[in-house]
Amino acid sequence: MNPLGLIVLPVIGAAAAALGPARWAKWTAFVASLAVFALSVVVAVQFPEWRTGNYWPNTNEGGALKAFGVNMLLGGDSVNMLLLLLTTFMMPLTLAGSFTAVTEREREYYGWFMLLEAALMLAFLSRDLILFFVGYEFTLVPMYFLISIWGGQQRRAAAIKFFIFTFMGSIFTLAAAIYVAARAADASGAWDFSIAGLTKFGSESLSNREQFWVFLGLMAGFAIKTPVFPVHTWLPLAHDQAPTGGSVILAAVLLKLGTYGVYRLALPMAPAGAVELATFFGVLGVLAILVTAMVCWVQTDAKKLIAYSSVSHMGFVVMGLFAFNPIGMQGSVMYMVCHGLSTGALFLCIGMMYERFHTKEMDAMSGLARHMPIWSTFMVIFTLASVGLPGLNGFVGEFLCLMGTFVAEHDQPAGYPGVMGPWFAVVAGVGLILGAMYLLLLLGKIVWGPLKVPGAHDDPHEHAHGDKGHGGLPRDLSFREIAILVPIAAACLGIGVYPKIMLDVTEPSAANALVAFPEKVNAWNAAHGKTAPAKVALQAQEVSR
Amino acid sequence: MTPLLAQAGLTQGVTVALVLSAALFTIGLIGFLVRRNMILMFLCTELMLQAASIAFIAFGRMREDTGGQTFVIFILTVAAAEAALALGLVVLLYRRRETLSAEAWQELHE
Amino acid sequence: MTFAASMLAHSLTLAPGGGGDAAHASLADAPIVAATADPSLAWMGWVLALPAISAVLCALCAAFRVKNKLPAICTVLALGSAFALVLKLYLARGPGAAPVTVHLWDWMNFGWGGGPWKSFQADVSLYIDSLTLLWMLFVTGLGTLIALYASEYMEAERGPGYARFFFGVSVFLLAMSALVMADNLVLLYFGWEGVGLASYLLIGFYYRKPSAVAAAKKAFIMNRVGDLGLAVGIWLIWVNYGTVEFGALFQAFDDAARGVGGWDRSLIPFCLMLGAFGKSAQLPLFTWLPDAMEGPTPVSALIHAATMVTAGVYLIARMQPLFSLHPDAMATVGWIGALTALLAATIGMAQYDIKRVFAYSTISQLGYMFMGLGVGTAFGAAYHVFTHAFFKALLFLTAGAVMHGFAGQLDLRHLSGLRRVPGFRIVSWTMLIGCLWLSAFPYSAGFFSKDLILVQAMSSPRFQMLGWIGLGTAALTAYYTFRVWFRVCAGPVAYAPGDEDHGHDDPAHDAHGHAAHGDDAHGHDDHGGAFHPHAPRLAINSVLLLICAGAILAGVPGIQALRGEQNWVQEMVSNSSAVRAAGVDHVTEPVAFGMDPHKLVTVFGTGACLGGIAIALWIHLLDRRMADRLRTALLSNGLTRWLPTSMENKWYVDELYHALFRLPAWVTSHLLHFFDRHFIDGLLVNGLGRVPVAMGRLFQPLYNGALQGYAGTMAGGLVLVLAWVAWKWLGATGGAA
Amino acid sequence: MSPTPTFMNAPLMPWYIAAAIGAAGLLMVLRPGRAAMRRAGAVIGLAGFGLLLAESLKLAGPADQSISTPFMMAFAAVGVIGAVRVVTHPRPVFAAIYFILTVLAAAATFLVLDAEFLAFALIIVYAGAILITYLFVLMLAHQSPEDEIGHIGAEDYDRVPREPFVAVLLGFFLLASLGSAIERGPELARENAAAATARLAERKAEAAKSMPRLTVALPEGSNPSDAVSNVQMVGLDLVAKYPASLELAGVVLLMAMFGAVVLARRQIELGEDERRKAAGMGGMVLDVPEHERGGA
Repeated sequence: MNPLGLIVLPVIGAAAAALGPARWAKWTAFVASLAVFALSVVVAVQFPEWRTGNYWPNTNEGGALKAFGVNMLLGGDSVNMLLLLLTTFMMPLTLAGSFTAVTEREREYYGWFMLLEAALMLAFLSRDLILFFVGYEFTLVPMYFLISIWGGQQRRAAAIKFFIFTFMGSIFTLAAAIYVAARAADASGAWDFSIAGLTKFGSESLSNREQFWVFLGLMAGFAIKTPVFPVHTWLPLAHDQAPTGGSVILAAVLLKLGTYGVYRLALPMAPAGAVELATFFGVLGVLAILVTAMVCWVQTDAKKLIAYSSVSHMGFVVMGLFAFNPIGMQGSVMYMVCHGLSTGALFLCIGMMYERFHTKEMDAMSGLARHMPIWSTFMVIFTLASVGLPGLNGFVGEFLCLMGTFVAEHDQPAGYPGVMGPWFAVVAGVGLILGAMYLLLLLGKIVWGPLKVPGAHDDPHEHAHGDKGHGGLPRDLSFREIAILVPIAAACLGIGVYPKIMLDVTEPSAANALVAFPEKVNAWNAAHGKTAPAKVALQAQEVSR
Repeated sequence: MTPLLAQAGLTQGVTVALVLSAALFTIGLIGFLVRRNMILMFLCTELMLQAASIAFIAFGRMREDTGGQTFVIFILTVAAAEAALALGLVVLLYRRRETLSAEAWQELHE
Repeated sequence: MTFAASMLAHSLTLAPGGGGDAAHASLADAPIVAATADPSLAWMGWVLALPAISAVLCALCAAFRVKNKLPAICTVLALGSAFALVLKLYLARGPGAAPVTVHLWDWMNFGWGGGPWKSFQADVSLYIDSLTLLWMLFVTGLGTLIALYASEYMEAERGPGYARFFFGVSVFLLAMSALVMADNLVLLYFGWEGVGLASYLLIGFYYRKPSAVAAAKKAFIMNRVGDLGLAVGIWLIWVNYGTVEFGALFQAFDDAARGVGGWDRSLIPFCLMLGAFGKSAQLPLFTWLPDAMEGPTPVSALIHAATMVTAGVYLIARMQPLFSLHPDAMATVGWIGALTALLAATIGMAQYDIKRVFAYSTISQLGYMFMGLGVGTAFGAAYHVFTHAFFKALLFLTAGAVMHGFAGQLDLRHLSGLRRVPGFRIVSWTMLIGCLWLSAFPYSAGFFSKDLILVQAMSSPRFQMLGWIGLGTAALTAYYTFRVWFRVCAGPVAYAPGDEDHGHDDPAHDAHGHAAHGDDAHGHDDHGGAFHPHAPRLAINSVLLLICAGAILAGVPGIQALRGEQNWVQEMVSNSSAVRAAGVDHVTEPVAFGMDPHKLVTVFGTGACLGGIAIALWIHLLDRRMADRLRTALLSNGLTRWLPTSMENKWYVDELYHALFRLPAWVTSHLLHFFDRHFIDGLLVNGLGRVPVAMGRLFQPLYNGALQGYAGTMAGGLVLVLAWVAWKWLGATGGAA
Repeated sequence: MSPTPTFMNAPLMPWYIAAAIGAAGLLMVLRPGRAAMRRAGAVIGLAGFGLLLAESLKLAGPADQSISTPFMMAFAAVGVIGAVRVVTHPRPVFAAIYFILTVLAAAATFLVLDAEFLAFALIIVYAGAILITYLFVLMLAHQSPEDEIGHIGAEDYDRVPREPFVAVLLGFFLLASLGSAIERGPELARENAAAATARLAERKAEAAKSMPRLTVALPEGSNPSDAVSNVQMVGLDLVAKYPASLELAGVVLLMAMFGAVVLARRQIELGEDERRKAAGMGGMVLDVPEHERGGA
């Protein structure tokens, strides 16, 4: 089974949607994305390396693009597969969610969407750095058009800011990657951009100083994409202005490109640099969690609130990644997937509401539980998933990320020392409280309270009579909309109840990503005077008893 | 100490040709910048093409390679084509504004 | 009266049994029996599954707009079956069996080597010992009864709201069962937050009332503060002991008792404590519970009186092996409990809303339980939890019946003489039982359980102060409890209907009658004519009687304990992880006033109870205007004015938290928002974006459309490149040449 | 010599100075009016150029018998004078004629540099065809041969140079950099003259083999490759080495011809209605801005 089909099929879908008749475009794209999902499921079922952390297919055949060390190497390990499935799962739902929202220039809209999927597939499937970068950067183009054509009032500004901001960071990422490749080429005599090879070279052969700069360069792009706290300001704007489908994919998948990059490239390629900068990024993660959570709390626009909450949530992922232990690492991979589901679904919900009322102002509405009970039910479910309620998906990732941070001390006996430690986790843990504060504020303002429907003039009960709401949509969710949200809700609940299925498959991959770390962390800690392994000795003694 | 140019096999004649080429190119550039007449600006670019041709010939002579001369033929071709098109355009522009001054078309910069 | 009290004390102190002493001595460092895995008990998983199924069915009922009582039937059946299962297990095992674990399925379970510190194992598995069973028995039993009660109480909501209510109850039972039966701290955390969710959903049941929404949010967020403490505690435990499973932890604690611990080990109980205080509404985090009374009354009875709020007690009892290693933590628990008990009682004295009075009494009684844990009698605490569950549920259910009958009227100034109102006789008399039990009337179950705690406190010189606080609180408790009963049930018949406005989920329902806002809460209320109280019917009355019987029977173990016989509550506690605090110290030498602790508590406890009741009788029944006069007198005196003012305003704790936390957070958030928008985004990001624009402006004159400008730039660039290249060569080879 | 030369101690310092002198002279020539000043400028400029030549000769190798240095220098001087006049002459027609002078000088240097074919091709194509076109167009454009003041045919925009100082400064830097390049550039080649000569002989022999007819009349004992002329070499190069480029050049010329024809066609100004009719859009309203409608 060649995963190339996963890239080609969306491209074909894009072409079919863009070239076919306008009234078929959405169905073409929807069917194509369903086919991609089916194909990805087939690939996932055939994927033999779920429990090993190996890449599959693991050939070194160059394929058609063999030039300058760029190989058409496709494949992935279990984490790639998870993110791939997340993408293909969310894509048909997102497209179906756009059926009534997008009524003009449909062919372009759905064409761009399928191209976006192709680019994402390429990014998640490539085992070659340049290929990854091509996919990574190409996502910007469809997204740029999606925002700037189908967006809100300030769509131009938002699209430009999104494009330039993220692109600017990516330049440094590319530069750092090419530096590593060039050094590797110097050493071996031939260019080779394979991620595995460069990772091995980078972690083993680069000096600490080089790794520091390489890591900083790689993070420049990934941190902006993630986004990490001070470079996050493109996200609320882009989310706010993007059409619903764009927001969903942006939150669900595009942001994961950043953290995936950290996970797959930045950390393993420059471990010494990562260790050197872990405290810095840990502080940024804490700031992201707290500051943006507080900013969320004073938002008046529902979509902006969720956009800021994305920044806050991605802060947990960053913390988990920089914990340098399997707990945090697996927690952040979990959280990537789970955040994609719950926040994507929240954007879908807000979009459905927006289609009916044409406003996202929280003060304009209230008590919709009475007006739209089904919608409210889903809203509550996804909000609670986002809050991190145990039993739903958000909890596992959040808990493990924070726990990973907590145990990331220099002398902890898990075999994976870290540089952060309890204080980071405790301070970031305040984010749990703040998260509940702003998300319940959202619920309290929109879902609960006395009924107030935007656009209804005097009598709030006027609309209770008609079955039809605004824009030809039913008052509450239509069957199509319910069918979109139910699979996501089921996935949220499923992951929350049985996360083992994901923890098992991320385990070996996380171990691979961490292989260089204990040694580097110990070296760093020793250089910073943190050598007393008192607790380790003590606990070893207790274990032996 | 052997003169630097001599080390590379540059004889006096070739050196003079290269200096001429440099001077012509520079003068052509200056001419392009100081002239306002569109036709003369084109003429100055021709001057720069001349300079390039001389350099080609000189280096070809230095390396005893006729490739330089062959290239000059192509330069001639390009110059001829350019002259035909550019002059056509200039005439067109002149008919619109009744002047050859390049500044008459300054508002095109948007 | 004094004579009677001393007689009582005499008769009760005759036999503080020697057997108890022996049993206690053997308990002091009794090992915790290691748990064994018992896959044959996998059917206990149904205790979790049944509420889950019921929740799903209720959700389906809501989705399909079922208008009948199907959700209630599902829930009652499911909870009843769960109770039957628990009972079956209890009968099969008896109170003294060794703990077992039942693995259901893997949950958060992964590792990088295996063994402590090399793996993280938090599965959905059950740890069943007698403490679990004790809790499960009253959780599922009371859950079933209260669900039955609610099936009638919530009738007016039939439709989606009805299903939503029973969905919440089912979710609560699921989460509470998981909390109590969890075999690891993370599953406990699941239950911990799950009950918080159920509480959130049910407090906000009448979601059209902004106050209910606010109360729900407040409850969830304050619980989250505690949950953070619990989470930090869990992490600390893993860091220090390498596991979060109770079985392994208890062994590790035993080892640790001999070993040395770092400073962070002694922090663990304080973190767990924070969680417990949040859930059980103790001193720093208690203000959510009174507000939670916005929920329907069965919810108040079940969640906010009988079961959920005792989760904190359960946690500390469960982690007793850890707490017993840290005397400071134990003392903190005791002091917090005692202070909360006193503070809540003072507030409860000045409230007019019946449910709020009972809410503060709940906080106060929970304070007693924590005091019991702190002074070292998990048995007393657990027993108090047990008795309190019955009599407090009873009180809330009677309050609910009143509320139900009088259109939401709960102000004790507008209700009087209910025992003479037709149909309210059972309510009045069961309420009297509840009040007597709450005020620890001698020979009531509440008396025995409170007695155990106070005796333990008095026995230890360290905690004697707590004992006195507890006794003082007991007097206040008796006063405010009977203040309610004398006001509401006794005296001449007089009442005014409330203005109850239940939210309805059913849109068709409000399609016709919302012009007159809120009077259709009870469709049969005769709004135009005289108000007729709506007497409770079979379900409510039978549940009241059943729980009343339970409350009376709950005293049996207390009598046994007094007589030194082994009683089943003590047996159950002593066969659990709380074994080290399963007994009560019986110091026989006098500690104060020449009396040994037991006699001291009996005499003073009885006195406090009777004194409180007497004062209540005087100023709230015999001379009702006396209370107002007293209040006016206190208010008119500048020196005492603070007392009623503060008590009525709940000691301004809400305002204090607002000023200390919410307001600064609000201001900071706005500042940060401003900072984010205008400094980070505006100045840094957009500013950086303007740099190229500004540079463009700088060079713009070159691009004014004149051809030469462009050419000049081009040439300039060419020159720069050429110069750079030449300079490089000059630098590289010029020296050598 | 210092291993890390700075600008001041660079070996090219005299070259820079010479270039500066030349630039100053050119600047003086460029200023309109003040004939004396311009003459002085011409002298200074020429002196600068002479200095340039002298300086470069110091660096250069020995004189080559086949290239006459004095001739080269004379032609160079003529070419530069012509070029300067192209740049400075106020009357476009004269400027074009001076350009012919430069072309002639360049052709002469070609001759000296053994590129006979190119020398004549240059004269024929440049001076004969291209420059005549320029002159033709110039004359077409300039209908006023004389005005009252006496500046014959000189429009203002021809008389007043545009930003001469900046332009000359730029030119100076360019020349200075070019000097460095001339001096240093050949080092990259690192090829001595002998090797080049040998290669030429080899190529000539090859050419001789491929053109046996031409070697028939050679006197006995002479090397057939000596008879291979410059024209033959260039021709062989064109058809044997760069045939594709040759074809492309043809295409370029063809396209240029098309372009010229199209541009010329546009000069037939039609009225708006006629244009519409021609475009088959008789009834439509076109929103054409005023200045777009042609200068008729």
